[in-house]
Amino acid sequence: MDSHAVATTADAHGHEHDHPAYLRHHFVSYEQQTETASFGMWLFLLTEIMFFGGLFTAYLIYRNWYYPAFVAGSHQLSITLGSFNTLLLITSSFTMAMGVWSAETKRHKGLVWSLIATLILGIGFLGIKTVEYKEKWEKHHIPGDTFSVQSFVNPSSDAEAKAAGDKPMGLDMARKTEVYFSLYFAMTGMHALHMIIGIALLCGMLFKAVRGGYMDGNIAFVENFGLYWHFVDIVWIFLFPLLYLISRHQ
Amino acid sequence: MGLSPVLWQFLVKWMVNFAIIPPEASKIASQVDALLVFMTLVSLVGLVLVGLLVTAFSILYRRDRNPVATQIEGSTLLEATWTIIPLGLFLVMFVWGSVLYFRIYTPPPNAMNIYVVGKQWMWKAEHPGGQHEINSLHIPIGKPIQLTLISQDVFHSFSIPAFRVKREAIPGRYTTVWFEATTPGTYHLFCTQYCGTQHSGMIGDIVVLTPENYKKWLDSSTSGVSLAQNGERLFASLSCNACHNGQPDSRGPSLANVYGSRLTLASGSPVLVDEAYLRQAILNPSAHITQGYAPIMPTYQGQVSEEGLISLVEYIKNLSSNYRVQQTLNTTELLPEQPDKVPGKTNGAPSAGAQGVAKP
Amino acid sequence: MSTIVSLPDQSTARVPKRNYLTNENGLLSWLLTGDHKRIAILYLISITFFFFIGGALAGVIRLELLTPQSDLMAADTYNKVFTMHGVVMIFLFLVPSVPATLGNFLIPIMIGAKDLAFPKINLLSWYLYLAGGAMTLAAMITGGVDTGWTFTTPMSTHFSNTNVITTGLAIFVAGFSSIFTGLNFIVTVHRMRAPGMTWFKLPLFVWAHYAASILMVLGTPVLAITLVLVVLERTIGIGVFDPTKGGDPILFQHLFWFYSHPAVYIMILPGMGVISEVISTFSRKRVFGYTAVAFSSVAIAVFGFFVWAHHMFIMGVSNYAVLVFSLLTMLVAVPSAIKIFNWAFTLYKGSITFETPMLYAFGFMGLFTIGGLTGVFLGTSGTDIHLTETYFIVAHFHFVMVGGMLMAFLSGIHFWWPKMTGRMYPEKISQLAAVVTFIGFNFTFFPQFLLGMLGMPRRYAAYPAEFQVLNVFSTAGASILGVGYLLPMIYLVWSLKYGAIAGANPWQATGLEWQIQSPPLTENFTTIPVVTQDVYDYEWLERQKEHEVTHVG
Amino acid sequence: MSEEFQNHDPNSGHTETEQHIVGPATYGIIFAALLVGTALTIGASYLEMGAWNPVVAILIACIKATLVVLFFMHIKYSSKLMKLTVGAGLFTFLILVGMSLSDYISRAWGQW
Ligand code: HEA
Ligand code: HEA
Ligand code: HEC
Ligand code: CUA
Ligand SMILES: [Cu+2]
Repeated sequence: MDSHAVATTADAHGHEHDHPAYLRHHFVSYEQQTETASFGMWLFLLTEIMFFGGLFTAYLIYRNWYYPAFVAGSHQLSITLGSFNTLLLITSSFTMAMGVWSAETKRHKGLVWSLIATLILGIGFLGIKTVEYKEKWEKHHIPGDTFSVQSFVNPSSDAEAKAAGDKPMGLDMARKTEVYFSLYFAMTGMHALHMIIGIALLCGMLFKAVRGGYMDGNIAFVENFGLYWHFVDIVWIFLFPLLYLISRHQ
Repeated sequence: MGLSPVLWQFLVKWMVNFAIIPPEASKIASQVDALLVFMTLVSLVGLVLVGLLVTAFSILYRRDRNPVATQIEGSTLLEATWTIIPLGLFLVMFVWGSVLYFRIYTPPPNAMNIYVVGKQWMWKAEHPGGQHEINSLHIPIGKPIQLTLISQDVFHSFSIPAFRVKREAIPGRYTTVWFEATTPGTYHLFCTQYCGTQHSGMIGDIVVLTPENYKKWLDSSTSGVSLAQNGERLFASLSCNACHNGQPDSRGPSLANVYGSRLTLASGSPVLVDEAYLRQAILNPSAHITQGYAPIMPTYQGQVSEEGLISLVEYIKNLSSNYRVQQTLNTTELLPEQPDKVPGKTNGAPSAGAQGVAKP
Repeated sequence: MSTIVSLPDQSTARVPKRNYLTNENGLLSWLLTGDHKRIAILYLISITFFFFIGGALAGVIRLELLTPQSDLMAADTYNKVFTMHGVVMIFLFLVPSVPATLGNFLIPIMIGAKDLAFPKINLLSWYLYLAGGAMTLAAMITGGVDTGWTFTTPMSTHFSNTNVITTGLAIFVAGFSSIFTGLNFIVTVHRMRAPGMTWFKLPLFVWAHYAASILMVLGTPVLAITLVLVVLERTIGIGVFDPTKGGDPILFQHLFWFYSHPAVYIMILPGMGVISEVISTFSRKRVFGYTAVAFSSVAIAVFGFFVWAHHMFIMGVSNYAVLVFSLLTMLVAVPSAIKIFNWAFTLYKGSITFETPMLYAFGFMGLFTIGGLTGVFLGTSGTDIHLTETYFIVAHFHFVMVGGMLMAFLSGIHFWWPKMTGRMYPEKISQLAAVVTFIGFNFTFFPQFLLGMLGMPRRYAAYPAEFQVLNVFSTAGASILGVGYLLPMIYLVWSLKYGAIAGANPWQATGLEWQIQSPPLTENFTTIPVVTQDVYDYEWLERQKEHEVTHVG
Repeated sequence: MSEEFQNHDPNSGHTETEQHIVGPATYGIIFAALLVGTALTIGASYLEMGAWNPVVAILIACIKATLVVLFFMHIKYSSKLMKLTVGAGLFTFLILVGMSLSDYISRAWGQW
């Protein structure tokens, strides 16, 4: 019974070595456990890529079909708010990265403050998003029964369209802006949903960090949350030019 | 004890009528069947081969006969063989099948066009002469026939097993298929794409007639107004001729001979004007601006039904000079009131002045 | 006929007292378990439940089709029945069938690990599955759905007034269960292998699951977002798939089949893994061309992503795209052919016995070959025009899914039953069941090929009278098939109490799972094994014989 | 996804590699680069470049995303397996988008 897999001894758990309390029983070492967790996280992010992939496919097709509608729709979005939000999100990604670094180097204060900053920036992002959504709601740009093409067939009636110098659009093309806004809401909505989930997790993590958590070297959660947060950031890095910046010169 | 009489009756009927392939009633059918037979043979060979190997080895090397197995790693040569041979056979099928596919979906230029509109749950065919029929299609033998299909609601699929053809009717887009019937008779027409409650009721007959009988049928079921004539009325009543009047100063381009030509769009890309393009030009004009014209044409979305569009398309297709348009222009008020002849066997399709204006 | 079964002396043998089943007691110890083996059992019970629901619905379908008219029920009801049959069978039975039960149970043991990488996620995936199942049942009870399992738009978004939303969300939730299972497997295979367990010492079962997991992880999310869009379209009326708003209904098909074609390989690959193990064991031989079989699994997984539009040949995709997708379909068929021939040649110079798992495996080989080759008929664009949307397709996919995967599932359940429960199933009656299933199956589904050739459309509640004879055959066959499936249900339960004690390795198989006691301990291995022997190393096993396996509990 | 078995670690049950810690300096530089990238995208969208506008926008976004993946997400310092995993995700994503688009693009070529 030397080198093969036969259960011979009754020593069920093999507690001969001393391992940290957070090492799960089925792992050999802590390295194995963290590597496993981060690999799992990355696979999860792959599913997220594919999840957004469906939306991006739809976006690319309709953008090519209904380019004028997409331009006009895009002019309805505020570049200022969009850019500011991009700034917030990138900064939050940075603070999150700093948070991971603080945890790695066991800086308690650093971790707590980084997480707080990330939290505030994330909430700020959602706040601005809400403002933007609200404006769409008021202008009847939410797809569905109440959708109105007024801003596009008659741009002079609409401040944003006028500012962007839009020309009146044929009714048929104007109606296609509904496709644009469908995608806008589907994509930013899914993104916002991910932000909300992220913020919920962040709160829990902050709570633990404040009470001295993550200082014992068991920082897999912080690292993996960081991956998630950066991923959400990347999605936005693409959404911003695709949705806000279609043909601003005109 | 014997078989129950009911079952017996079945079996007899079955033995008498046993068929594994529907009748071959179109030119393409025998070609498709040739490929089917080829594939069946290859498959049988493959299946028998696998079956033989398994059975033979099971007999030869069962434990009773061969108590100790001989370990074999594998054999690159053998494995290459059974990679390459099936691959080769599959590729033959692919090439052969693709040739057929392109043949079935590329109508010859001289084909006679019949429009088919699918809706929950019936098929409506519109012959160029204005004959409408529902859940049936009368066609002559010996003449290539192209179907231009569209659906008014969900996906349907126009399937004629005896012809080995089938094509999806898609909402919002024309699709085409063609065939040339060879044998007079009545064949099944099925809707094969699941389309809701009465999907299995969306069936009908394909009636293949000799040319003489077809002519008789045409005459007996004509409503007196051809598709193009109906289109002409629509053209007038929707005031298309306000812009497309062929005058040098007209706001819209002349539509005479536009069908089949190549236009250059404002974006610079060329397009071939076919039925689908004409339909799009009416519904989504601003997506297809012709070079040199302002995007002023209004959309007719929601104002014309699919049947109406078909009439308009057919009218524009047949427009070889602007003479008719100008005539229409002068008599706009009169035309829509033109009395209808009593429709023949049009299955009670309503016959207003110009058919196809969408009801509010 | 001789047999390789070697059971311990029944008069002295006992099922080990300490094992994963007896380790803890009480309902909660099951509902909160992190043990992959217990979760596998939970899955086994739930998928069996759904299989019988799906099977009952199939029975209703066949009864309705006994006569040409829709006399048993209204067309509407029929539509709901086959939709539910498809949804339940695919998402709640076949997709989780082998991976979530046998895969869950065996993968950690086969690679010498104590558990899957993420036990809690594994449990979560079962709860998600249950939630999805419950929602499906709720949708079914409160009026059903009538869109077909393919949810074709705009039918599903605007024209059906049934429970599309509930069902869509149910599949969404069940989809995440499948994603988590796949994710867990990939991580486990990469990270948890025992020392010495290299990639090419992995059993082919593990390779097959690894390949299927790739498909689950990368394919399922696309279905998820597609369903979300369908639900949004129904609720608030966004216009991504709506032709009246400028959306393209064909885009839905692209996205749906981007998942659902790979999904058919999710459904078959784990079954192929089972067949590799079974054929090797009962012919006492290493699988012929191990590497080729392993790589062909991965090739199927990778190429599986390139062929989805072969479900849309007549739906208005561009003809050039048809050309490309048809060609790629031919390519993806080849790795399956490789596997079939490699299995056949595994028998060559083997020492073959014919226990139940092997009979099912033979059934698999024959039926899957037929199903696969008729798949090639459909992948050939010219003939697909005639055959698509007819009973030919119905026959094709039942041959691969029922004749292929279900046979493989039954094969695997019988094969590993002694390991999972510590007891043998009764051999004679189970061989009978295997034969009955095979006969019933052919009776049920072979006539459907003929029906399809003749042009009978699928999803028809009523059909022209001339098709009746073949339909009667099919219905008659289905009743035989039903008996064939009920039998194992009965005798397997019976064997839990009365079956012979199996001992650790009744089949004299080489996998690591056979080297530990049956049923295994909760922690699988008391010490992590160091793997030195090769995979399917029967000589190593012979050498081991003298150290007869003992049990711990 | 499919290739990683070729360069596996036979002892992957015991990966003992010490984790590389990325420090604030790197993060700072990347952060700055991302800000610059954002500014560039916005600027570029006001320039008239015809068909190049979307290309430039996507290109900058890709660069930004790559930076985030490599440094914020530590892929530059991770094992080959991780790199392959990211690559596999990207590849499948491109298959989904690319092969779907191939249908839409080639629809315009012929009468179909
Ligand atoms: C387990 C599930 C499963 C599997 C494994 C397969 C495998 C295959 N399927 Fe199937 N398929 C389905 C489940 C499956 N399918 C389902 C559910 C549908 C219908 C969905 C719906 O519309 O509801 C469907 C529909 C479907 C279609 C769409 C038809 C249509 O809608 O018009 C096509 C078209 O190409 C197709 C093709 C194939 C091919 C080429 C394979 C190949 O992978 C098969 C490869 C195998 C072999 C080829 C056999 C082995 C070969 C040999 C032993 C060699 C023989 C020797 C010689 C040739 C010498 N399938
Ligand atoms: C894993 C997948 C799977 C499995 C196992 C099966 C199993 C069976 N299927 Fe199914 N089937 C599908 C997947 C599957 N099917 C799918 C995806 C569709 C397409 C749906 C769609 O179009 O949307 C379909 C469609 C489909 C149709 C076509 C319907 C139509 O297009 O109109 C038919 C018709 O014969 C059919 C029959 C059967 C039969 C006879 C079985 C038999 O193998 C089942 C045998 C099992 C039993 C008979 C159970 C035994 C136990 C009992 C019977 C308990 C008794 C209890 C009571 C009666 C209360 N199936
Ligand atoms: C207000 C004027 C106007 C009216 C009314 C109008 N059109 Fe047009 N139409 C145009 C102009 C301008 C173009 C060219 C620019 C474009 O393609 O949009 C055009 C283009 C077309 C084309 C594309 C062919 C080509 O050469 O570009 C078709 C077909 C067409 N119109 C049909 C119709 C039909 C049918 C109607 C009535 C139902 C109609 N039009 C009503 C102005 C009009
Ligand atoms: Cu129309 Cu089915
Ligand atoms: Cu497929």
